[in-house]
Amino acid sequence: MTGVIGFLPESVLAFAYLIAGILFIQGLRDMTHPRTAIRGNKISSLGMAVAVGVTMLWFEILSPLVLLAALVVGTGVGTWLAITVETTEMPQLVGLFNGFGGGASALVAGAELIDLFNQEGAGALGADLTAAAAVAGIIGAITFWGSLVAAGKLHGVVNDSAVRYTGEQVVKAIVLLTALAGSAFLVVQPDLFGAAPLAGWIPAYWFIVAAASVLGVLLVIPIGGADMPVVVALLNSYSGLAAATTGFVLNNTALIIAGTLVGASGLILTVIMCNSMNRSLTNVLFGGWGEEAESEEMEDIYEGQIMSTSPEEVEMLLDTAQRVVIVPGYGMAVAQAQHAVAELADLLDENDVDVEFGIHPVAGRMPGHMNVLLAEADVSYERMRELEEVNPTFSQTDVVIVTGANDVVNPKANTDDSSPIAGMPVLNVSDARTVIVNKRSLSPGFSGIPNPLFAEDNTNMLFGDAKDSMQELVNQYEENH
Amino acid sequence: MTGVIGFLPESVLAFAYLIAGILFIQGLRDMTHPRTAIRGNKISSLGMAVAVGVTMLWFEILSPLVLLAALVVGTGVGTWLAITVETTEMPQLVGLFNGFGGGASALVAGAELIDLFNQEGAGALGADLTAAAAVAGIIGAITFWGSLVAAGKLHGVVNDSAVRYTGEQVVKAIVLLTALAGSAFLVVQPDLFGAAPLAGWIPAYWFIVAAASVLGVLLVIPIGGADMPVVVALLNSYSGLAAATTGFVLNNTALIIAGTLVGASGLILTVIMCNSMNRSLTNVLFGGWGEEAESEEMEDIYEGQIMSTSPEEVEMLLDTAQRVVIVPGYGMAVAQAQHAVAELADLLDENDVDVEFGIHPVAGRMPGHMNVLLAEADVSYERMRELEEVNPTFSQTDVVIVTGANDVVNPKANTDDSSPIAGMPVLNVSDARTVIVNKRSLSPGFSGIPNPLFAEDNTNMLFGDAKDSMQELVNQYEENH
Amino acid sequence: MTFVGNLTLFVLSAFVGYEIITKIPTNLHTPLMSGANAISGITLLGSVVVAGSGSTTLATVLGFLAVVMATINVVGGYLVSHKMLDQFSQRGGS
Amino acid sequence: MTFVGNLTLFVLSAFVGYEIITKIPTNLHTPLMSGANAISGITLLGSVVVAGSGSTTLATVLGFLAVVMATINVVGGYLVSHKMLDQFSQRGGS
Ligand SMILES: NC(=O)c1ccc[n+]([C@@H]2O[C@H](COP(=O)([O-])OP(=O)(O)OC[C@H]3O[C@@H](n4cnc5c(N)ncnc54)[C@H](OP(=O)(O)O)[C@@H]3O)[C@@H](O)[C@H]2O)c1
Ligand SMILES: NC(=O)c1ccc[n+]([C@@H]2O[C@H](COP(=O)([O-])OP(=O)(O)OC[C@H]3O[C@@H](n4cnc5c(N)ncnc54)[C@H](OP(=O)(O)O)[C@@H]3O)[C@@H](O)[C@H]2O)c1
Repeated sequence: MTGVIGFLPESVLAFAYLIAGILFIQGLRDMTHPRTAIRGNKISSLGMAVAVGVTMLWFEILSPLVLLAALVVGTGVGTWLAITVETTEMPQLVGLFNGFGGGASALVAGAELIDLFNQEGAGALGADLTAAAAVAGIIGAITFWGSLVAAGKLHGVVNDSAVRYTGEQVVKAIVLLTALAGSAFLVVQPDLFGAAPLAGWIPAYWFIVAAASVLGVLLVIPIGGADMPVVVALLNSYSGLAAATTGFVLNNTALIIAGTLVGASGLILTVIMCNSMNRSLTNVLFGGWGEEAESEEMEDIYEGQIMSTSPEEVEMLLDTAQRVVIVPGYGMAVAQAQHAVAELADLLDENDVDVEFGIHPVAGRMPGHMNVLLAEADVSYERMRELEEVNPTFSQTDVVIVTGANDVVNPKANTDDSSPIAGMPVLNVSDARTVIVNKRSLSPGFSGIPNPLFAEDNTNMLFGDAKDSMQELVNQYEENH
Repeated sequence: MTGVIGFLPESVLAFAYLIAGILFIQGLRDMTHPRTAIRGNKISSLGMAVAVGVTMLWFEILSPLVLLAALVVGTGVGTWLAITVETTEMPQLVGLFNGFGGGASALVAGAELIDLFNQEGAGALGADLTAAAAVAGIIGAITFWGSLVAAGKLHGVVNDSAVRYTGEQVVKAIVLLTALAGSAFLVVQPDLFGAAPLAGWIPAYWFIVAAASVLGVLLVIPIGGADMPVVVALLNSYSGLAAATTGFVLNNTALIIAGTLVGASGLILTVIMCNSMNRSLTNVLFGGWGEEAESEEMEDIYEGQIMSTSPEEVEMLLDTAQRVVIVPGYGMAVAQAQHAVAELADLLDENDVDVEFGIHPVAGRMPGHMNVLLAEADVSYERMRELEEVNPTFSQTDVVIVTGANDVVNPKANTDDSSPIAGMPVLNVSDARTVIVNKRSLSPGFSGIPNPLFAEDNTNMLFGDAKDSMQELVNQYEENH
Repeated sequence: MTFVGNLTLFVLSAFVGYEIITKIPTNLHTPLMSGANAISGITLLGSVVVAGSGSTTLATVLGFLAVVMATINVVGGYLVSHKMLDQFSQRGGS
Repeated sequence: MTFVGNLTLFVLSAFVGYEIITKIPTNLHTPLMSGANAISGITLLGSVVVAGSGSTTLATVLGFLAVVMATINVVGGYLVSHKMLDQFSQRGGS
């Protein structure tokens, strides 16, 4: 049962997997700097190529055409999705890919069980194998369905509000217990339906997968759309840990190292996102907010306090400004306004205005979301300032243009201890002389709470779609300079 | 052949060693910050206690009294040395300890061979065992003797100049080859003198150790005293790698992890030291300088240009100064002047003078040497400034007091491309209004080259022992304030 | 390799991962997410073996689907990450 | 554990060591040197076994000497490191 180079000593395979592991680590190390990151990504993919290539040469491939076809189809679809995706759709695409990885784990564990059962009978399904298969099946199915729902919410094809119902936690617990009971059966008696015609399909395993699939949907449905990046990062971490677990069973170094690295990465990103929102992971997963936008309160705050402005007026303000800070948010991503914003910044710069971007760590829907969008629009790296850097400079700033951002500039985080975003560090834009807030309406941002910034004396609202408004501003500015 | 808990499954021992490894890593992680470093050191020593404790319980101890006696003696001597050492003598003590570690490796490998030979005959000495023993013996003996010579040079009991002779490299190569030839014999025919009465001593092994001992001395003798810290760090790295090698043979996780960590630490410290001196490792090990202090050139530079001053005059300068920077060097360590220097800084601070320490990364004879000394003298962490921080501030500084430093303030590094310290970053003290240089004479520092700083117009020499001069300065200042 | 041996690999990899990933700056977190996602497609190793050697039709079909999905994950993940990073490196260079 | 298994441990430990040690600031390098030195006394494990179980007098004597030397290295190294760090932490606290 050996492949082309399968006659070599076992240690050669282990060595190749070690090389792949080193390449993954080196790839991540290069990701610590924007200049080397692109090389790091290539090194990491080289590691994958080594691992997959050696595996194909090592093991006997009975049906090479099937394998080749699958690889070609997968590569084709993956490439097509990656090439055609809009930068604003990346969050959901990453979620979708993650789901596919989980789905593959669940399918392959099942196929392995079926294969062994049919070749060597139920006796071949030892407890360690079936236990590992159950873990792979549960985590894989949760990852697949959870990621699909998350991607759907991010893409707007699934209701993206937090769907809550009474007894929610109980329902989830029951489904989880069902999956675990199925796993116990699989481990104790893999040929549960030994005599039935479909015994060769290992029904106990698919029962587990079905239960876990339901669980995956149930877990993610109640979480609000804006928390999806946290969910995707966490599911990514799970799928890494599932790979590492499989590595334990197969004694496969590459799986252990790569899986653990992914597990660590997903977990760290999850924790970083939760921290920058000043929320606990439990709160994100089990107790989202978003349902309580009390409209009376909003009217109280906004009533008679809102001043709206026009692109012409903003242009005049910019005309006399020495220093301008642009604060982008989720709305810029939705409206795809990054190119217009970048053009505006360039124009200002040409006319000797000191212009910078103030980037909040959780602006948008993924960590670093704004950086990716602005980089796409050719904004130079040095012009993007992080929260700690830009906050002290607002008092020397003439005009702040907030475009499509809301929660990240909400002063309630500092002033109101009972608000759901209390304690989250925000950009203190109202320290500036004039604040222009560009959004389509007075509706709240992700957290669902009103924003007193809009009612402040030095704030002017520029209502409209971010892309249209920014483009209009660019046109006005160009006309007059 | 098992000890108290030796009946447990093998995996328990491996697990204990993994715990020890984790403790070592966590200990090092805590060393990344001064606040947690002391805890890190404790965690690391806990790891050692776990590893040694479990080992003692696991293996059969035929002569517990011998073992206990050895542990007691070792602990006693180690504690006594650590308690009685002066802070200035730390470099040589670290070197000495390192040597003992190497010596232990060499002895234990020999004892192991003798033991096996006497119990099970020459057949028990397989090639992997003898090869590992040879590696341990060679590295261990080199580390032992090399560290002893290095410690001796640092302590001043061994001639600390660079002892060079023609054919030096050839001699070393021959000795190395002799040791390697002995190793080959040991591996091929461990019972080389099978019939001789002393066969049980494994003479081939001790032959290797003897050759390696000679090599250890020969390698370090030609290196100048001031390069000893580099040598100690490198030997430390070697001894770590030797431990890791032994771990490969014994399949011992604790040895592999701990040894590799030490290997990395020693190597990184070595590289950092070489870089801050702007020299290559090869240059340090095989081509030291220090022999070429051309006295004519010195006279040329210094002739009629040297202004000397007195503590009284310096006190008057300090009286009107707003900002003072103190630059300590190796001489402060030799003179143990750190307490007097710290007192001076405190006095200045009390009188509202802005006072800081400018610390060059290779001032003294070990990395961080000055920091350790000043910390001992209660100087606060915030007052010690690194090269990059302090250099731009010299132009706003009224008085710089250089005490016992020489090479680290030599402007030749910037101006003269042919000088041996060319390219080494130095403290540009002459940007300050007045520079006071305190040393005993005009003799050169470690690099052996003259220092044009002494002849500059704004430099005044305060000749004398660092401790005496600083104490005198403190007395003067106290009298007048 | 024993269980403890595998556990040791896991612990060491976790330390490596933690030390490296906490060093990655915020603005690279989205590409990191996508790149890590691609690495988690390492389960492709298992899929390849099953798809290529499946003895029953069912196992082969499942293996085929698994390889397709895992490959999409790997190829797509790396390409998306590359696409994002490419935009950064153009900025970095200028 | 196989040779490649050990090699994997070595490589991962080297990455861990590199990442952590390059983070340690210059002013802690002398205590680090002394602490790393103490860790290298891990060869004490070997010495303990030999000294305790030596079958010949010679092996026992050699083992005894090895334990003495390794213990000096370990105990002395940690204590010296502690002594230096203690002075830093007093500063850090104030
Ligand atoms: N980045 C992450 O990793 C991450 C992860 C999870 C959660 N979150 C959460 O997401 C939020 C991010 O804050 P944010 O300030 O960026 O966004 P936000 O608070 O969600 O607000 C976005 C605003 O953009 C406006 N908008 C939407 N479409 C627009 C369009 N086409 N043109 C102009 N404006 C448009 C919306 O107002 P209108 O409808 O009135 O236009 C909305 O108020 C935070 O609450 C954060 O905790 C972030
Ligand atoms: N730190 C490290 O890790 C390390 C490692 C290896 C090599 N090094 C090398 O060591 C050198 C360090 O530079 P450095 O400026 O600190 O030292 P240095 O260049 O060696 O000069 C020390 C000066 O101190 C004076 N001195 C000696 N005893 C004294 C006493 N009791 N009172 C007052 N002055 C005394 C000496 O002059 P008098 O004899 O005239 O008094 C000597 O010129 C560099 O060349 C560096 O490359 C450092």
